[in-house]
Amino acid sequence: MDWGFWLPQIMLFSSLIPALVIFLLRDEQFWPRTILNLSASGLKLILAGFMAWGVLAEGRTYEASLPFLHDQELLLRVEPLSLMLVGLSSILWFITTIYAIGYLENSPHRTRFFGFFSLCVTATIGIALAGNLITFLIFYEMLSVVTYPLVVHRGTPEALAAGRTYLLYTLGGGVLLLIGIIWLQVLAGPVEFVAGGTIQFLADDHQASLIVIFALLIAGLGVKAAIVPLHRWLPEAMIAPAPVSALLHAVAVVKAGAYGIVRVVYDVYGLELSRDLGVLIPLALIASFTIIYGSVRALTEFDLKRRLAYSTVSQVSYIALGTALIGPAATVGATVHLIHQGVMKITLFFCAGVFAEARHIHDIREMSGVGRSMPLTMSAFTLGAFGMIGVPPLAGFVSKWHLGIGSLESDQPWVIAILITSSILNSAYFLPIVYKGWFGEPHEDIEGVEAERFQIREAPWSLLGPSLTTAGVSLLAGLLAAWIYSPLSLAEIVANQRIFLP
Amino acid sequence: MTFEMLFDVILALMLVWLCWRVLAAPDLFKAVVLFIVYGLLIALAFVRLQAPDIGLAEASIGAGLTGALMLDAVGQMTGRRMPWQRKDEPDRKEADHGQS
Amino acid sequence: MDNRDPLSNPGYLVRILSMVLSAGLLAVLIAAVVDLGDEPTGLTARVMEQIDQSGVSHPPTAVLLNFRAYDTWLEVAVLLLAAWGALALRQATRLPEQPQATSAGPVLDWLVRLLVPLLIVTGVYLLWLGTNAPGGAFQAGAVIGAALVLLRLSGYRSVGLLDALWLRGSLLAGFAGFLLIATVLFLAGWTFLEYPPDQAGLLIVIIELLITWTVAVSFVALFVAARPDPDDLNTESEGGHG
Amino acid sequence: MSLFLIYALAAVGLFAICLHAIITRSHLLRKILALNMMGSSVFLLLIAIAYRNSVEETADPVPHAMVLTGIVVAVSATAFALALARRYHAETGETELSDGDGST
Amino acid sequence: MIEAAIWVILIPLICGLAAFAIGGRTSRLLGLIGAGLTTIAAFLLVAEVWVNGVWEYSLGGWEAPLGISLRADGLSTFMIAMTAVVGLGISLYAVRYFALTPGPSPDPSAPLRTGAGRGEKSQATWLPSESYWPLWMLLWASLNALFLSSDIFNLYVGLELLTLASVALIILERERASIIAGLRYLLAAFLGSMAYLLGVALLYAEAGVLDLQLLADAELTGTAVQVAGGLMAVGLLLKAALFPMHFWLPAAHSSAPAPVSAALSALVVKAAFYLLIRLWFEVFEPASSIAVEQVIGVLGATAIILGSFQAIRQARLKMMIAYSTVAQVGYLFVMIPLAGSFGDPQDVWRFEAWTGGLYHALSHGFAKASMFLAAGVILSSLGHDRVWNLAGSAARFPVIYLSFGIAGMSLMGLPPSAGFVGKWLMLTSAVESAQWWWAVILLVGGLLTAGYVAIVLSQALQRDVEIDREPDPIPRIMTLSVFGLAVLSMLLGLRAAEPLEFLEIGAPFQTLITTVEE
Repeated sequence: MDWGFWLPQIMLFSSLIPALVIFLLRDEQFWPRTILNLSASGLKLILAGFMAWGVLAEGRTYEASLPFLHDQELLLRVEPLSLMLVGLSSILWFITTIYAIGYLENSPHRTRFFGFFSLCVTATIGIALAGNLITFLIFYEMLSVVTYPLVVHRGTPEALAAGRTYLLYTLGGGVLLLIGIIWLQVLAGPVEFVAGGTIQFLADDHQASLIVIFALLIAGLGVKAAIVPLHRWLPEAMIAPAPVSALLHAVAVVKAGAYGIVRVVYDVYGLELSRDLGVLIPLALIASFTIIYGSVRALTEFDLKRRLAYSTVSQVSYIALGTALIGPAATVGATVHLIHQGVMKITLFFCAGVFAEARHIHDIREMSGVGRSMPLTMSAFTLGAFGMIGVPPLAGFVSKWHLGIGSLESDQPWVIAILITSSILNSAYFLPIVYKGWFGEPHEDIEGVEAERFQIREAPWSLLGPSLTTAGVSLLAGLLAAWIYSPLSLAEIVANQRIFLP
Repeated sequence: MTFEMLFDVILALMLVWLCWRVLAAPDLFKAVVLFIVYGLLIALAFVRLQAPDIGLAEASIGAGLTGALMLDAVGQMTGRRMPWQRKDEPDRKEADHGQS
Repeated sequence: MDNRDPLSNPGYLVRILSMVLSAGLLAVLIAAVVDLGDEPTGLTARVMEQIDQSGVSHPPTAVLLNFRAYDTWLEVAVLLLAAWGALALRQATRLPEQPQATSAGPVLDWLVRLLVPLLIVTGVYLLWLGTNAPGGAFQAGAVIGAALVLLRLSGYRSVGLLDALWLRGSLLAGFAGFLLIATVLFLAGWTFLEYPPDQAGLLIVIIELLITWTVAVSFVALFVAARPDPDDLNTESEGGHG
Repeated sequence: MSLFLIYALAAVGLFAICLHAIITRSHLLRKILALNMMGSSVFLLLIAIAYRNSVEETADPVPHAMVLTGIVVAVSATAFALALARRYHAETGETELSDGDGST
Repeated sequence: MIEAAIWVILIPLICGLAAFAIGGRTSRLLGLIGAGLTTIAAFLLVAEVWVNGVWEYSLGGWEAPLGISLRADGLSTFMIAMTAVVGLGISLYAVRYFALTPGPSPDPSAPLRTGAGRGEKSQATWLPSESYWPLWMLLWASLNALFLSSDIFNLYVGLELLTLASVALIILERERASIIAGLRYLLAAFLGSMAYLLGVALLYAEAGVLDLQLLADAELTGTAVQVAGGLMAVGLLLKAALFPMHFWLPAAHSSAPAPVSAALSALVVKAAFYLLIRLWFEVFEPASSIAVEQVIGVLGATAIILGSFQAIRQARLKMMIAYSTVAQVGYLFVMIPLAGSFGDPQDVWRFEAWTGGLYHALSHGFAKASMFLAAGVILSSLGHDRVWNLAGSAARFPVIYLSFGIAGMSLMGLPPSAGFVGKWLMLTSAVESAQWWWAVILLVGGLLTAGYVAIVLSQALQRDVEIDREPDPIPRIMTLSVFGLAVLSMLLGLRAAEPLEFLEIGAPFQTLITTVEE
């Protein structure tokens, strides 16, 4: 059978079918569920690797199109840009599954959790592989519905309130996206993602409606990308268990929004048309405002996860900012940040989860001296924090560096000012935590006798392992950026397809 | 305006007037009786319109059976028996209905 | 009660509104009727052409039992459903006799003795007449039904004779008979509800007979089942957990 | 003023009166009564149409069949409605549907 | 070639009558056999129509104007197939439903009540579990008869049969609430039928024929036809419970037993909608005007808004779902102005709106049946269905609430459900015909639906600390049917190409469809 047609679908089914099977298992059937989870995520990892090798090394095309309506079709296509998100989510899903198994040792409703967990990944993979607007919309909306039970997993009134806000924002965004896509498809017929944009022919007589459609699309995607006026659901969704806030709210859901913006700007409108319509400047302004606002708000938060949430709000807008700048380096910076931010942020959330689970630490002020008793977790946290700030050898620096060059190429120097201030703000809200963690006096109330306090008591390996691996990956992504299979080179291939590097 | 035409006009007007009387009659029993008369007049109108068998059907079913059902219902609805009394004298209620 | 302030009492407002609505509807209907005009448009001529193959000579019976037999079939189903619904509501599986004093009064006695045989004879006559003159299954059924109701009211034994199975059987007779004949013919290759030309008349009479019996028993069942059963009522005030 | 028109107008008038009664009367029996008379008025219109469509003295049999079917259907529905109404009355003692706003 | 369409009507009738005659426990077996065979026959009909197009059949061998003819085109077979699948799900559910609920009916051992007389003992009285099956089979048969018949008077008799069967089913357990609801439904439906019949009389007087196809070819116009159309429309709108004539629906659909309310909301309401669509776009097409279509649309929009608000306000789960039906019916009628003659009547988007509305009807059928069946399980297991104290029940019936969620998704029109396909088509046609206000209504309606679905789910997902025990033992077949119907409404969303193509067979917009083809 021709792999081109079946491989993308196997990618989807490799987490859809396990999800349905998990729903039938009972909570106490630990081993069957764990084996199913791990084998499914492992299979997905291998397939992603195989496809990456196929597309990059041999230039093969994997494309599956299924009839949906008489003029629409469900199109799954694997190309460098989709590979980035596919790679990111399959790697991180594998790691987060291990983390989640450890984290939810004996909590109730694990069947429900893991079932919806794999459905979320199916949706994310679907978003990554979507070849046209309608497929993207289907998986985009599926993602918002499937994550709701995870947000309200704990069943407490606060979780339900957070769930309600989450639904309100995501469904509202979904409606804007739906009407935007329909309006666009009425004008331009079925819209496929083609590097460089496909709807240039509408430019002359549909000027006004194209701008309004762009606004609708970006607003719909902006909800998930947590752009400022639409970001309130993200900090509240931190009520969810750590694996959920780690993979979903820091990586999958937020990335879906950012990925959507990248697709719309590059593969639907195309850079030139967006510039002629003059929509890029407002996008850049909003993104910059979000970056600053997110960092400032993070300063005021003392709950660790909420601070990380606001940091995500600001970091994701780097991607939006990058897409809004016309310059090859900015595109590279934006697309590479897709991966870097994911890896770094998930490390921080893993560590936050470990602190909460092992030490019941939720507040930053309680973290003083944690480094002494949990050195490995603290070092992973430090690596992640430095990456966020953009300290040179780490991944964060690579993307910020490219964004800086990009802003110069598109002669908008004020962007550099934004980047610098945000880096300063990042360090303002991360460094105190790191300092207090390593050099602060351990609190008296950490149970145990005097000698206890300095004795190393790490979290169990199932939680520690994932945190360290993702920290290591963020370090390698920075160090080996030049390597041909690194996220940076992948980003350069993506940028090449869309803008002709001088 | 031949003689039959006059008869038909009168019959039509009577029908309309009777219908109004049935629906506006204060006493329910009187209304049902007038309803039966209305049914018969409708049957007569059918015969005038060359539909004798349908007239017969309307008379026997429309006026006859429906009228009987209505009378029986009126008997219960306006009869002396109230629901809370039904426990102690169900038989008497059945028997005396025939005469009301 | 003329002291009601016209607008405050909702009843009054509704009365005005419905009067306006009915008057408007009347005007519209009159316009439609006038617009219909006087020239004939119906299917009379077409029925006249085909009447001789229908097995009966009286046009309405032909239309009722042959050309549009499907309508009549469903209509008997409606009657069956109504009778059955009323019986189920009343939890009555049969219609036992009332313990009636035999002497229900001399005048009624005499009237019953005279009327019932007359009604039954006319009923059968109407049934037989139906094939070629005004008459038919439903009218006959209604007349016989009236006779049975009269017997029941005056305390004589009538439908009570039928035990549960017989009652269900007779309620079903009309519809099931029609269904049986039609299905057998359909399996034999005829189009559904089509009678073979030579036996059309015979089949129609059989069906009419069944329908008359069903209509008669259904009418009595409807009449008896309309009365609520005193001890099956919901006693609790609130409407149950429904 | 043909015979058809007389009875057709009468039928239409009866229909309107019955509609008014159904909406305004809240007593269940009166509603069922009005519904029945409304049915008879429609049948009168049908028979008038049959008369209009008659071809040398034989009226149109199709409306006749329709009316016969209609009469039996009307009586079945009325009987069932009466059974329900009487059961309702026996249980609650009321003769009107509780929050029945003006319309049925 | 066996005439599958005839068997689709015959089988449920035969099984229903046999179940009525024999009664007792065998009625359930007969009911199941009937359900299975009818579904097979329905899909044989689908295959037949798919292969050789529109199927026509003149009953009794008499040609159209004189005799009654049956017609199975894409639309009617689509509805028959929906009725078959939903009906099969409901039948499987009902097998164990009546055993579950401690109905008010006496257990057989109690002293038998034999009506007024004191005669000798007679067999058991009409237990709901036994008298459900014959009535359900007759309801199913009348639905199939309605979908197939193409004679306007025969449709009247079919509608009456449907109404009486529905009322008999509503009052199955003879509780006061259902008797009141049944009575109000019967009176409303009776009035609707009278209006419809008067319309039929006027139409027959004008055209002289009763057959739908001949009426459609006659291109009737004139005041009598318009008045007839108006009356028939009002009669059918009353039966389809479009706002403001929806007063009877909530009580009737919520006080009936669960399988009955599922059948009423998913199927019976659709029959009246189907008839109105067929009459509106085939017979009364030339006589209808833009103004009338917009009025119907406005009624639909008000139904969506008010119905959803009422649903959000309800304290009882079944009442909430019943009001959701009122709102979703509003959705269906918003299709009329979209597929109407607004702007250039030759445009292709009219056909898209038409298929979109019908696909929404299909998705509503599956989703609403699954929701009512789920509510039935919740009501019978918890003993109550008060929405605000469902806490912890998601732990006790996980699959039931999962199906409720999936069905909710389909009602909201979220991808990948069938509701999304319907909503997508209707929105596309709204945008193409520049009727923006309908697009806004459709979107707002989706959000409002999300409102009450989220309320139920959030209440159920709330952890009830005391009773955090294992899921209750619900008969597996009931969970299967609830989950099956919900998943079907999802799968139809993924694979919508074939059903939509199926709808094109014999659709009223033949000229437009050719433009869609190339």
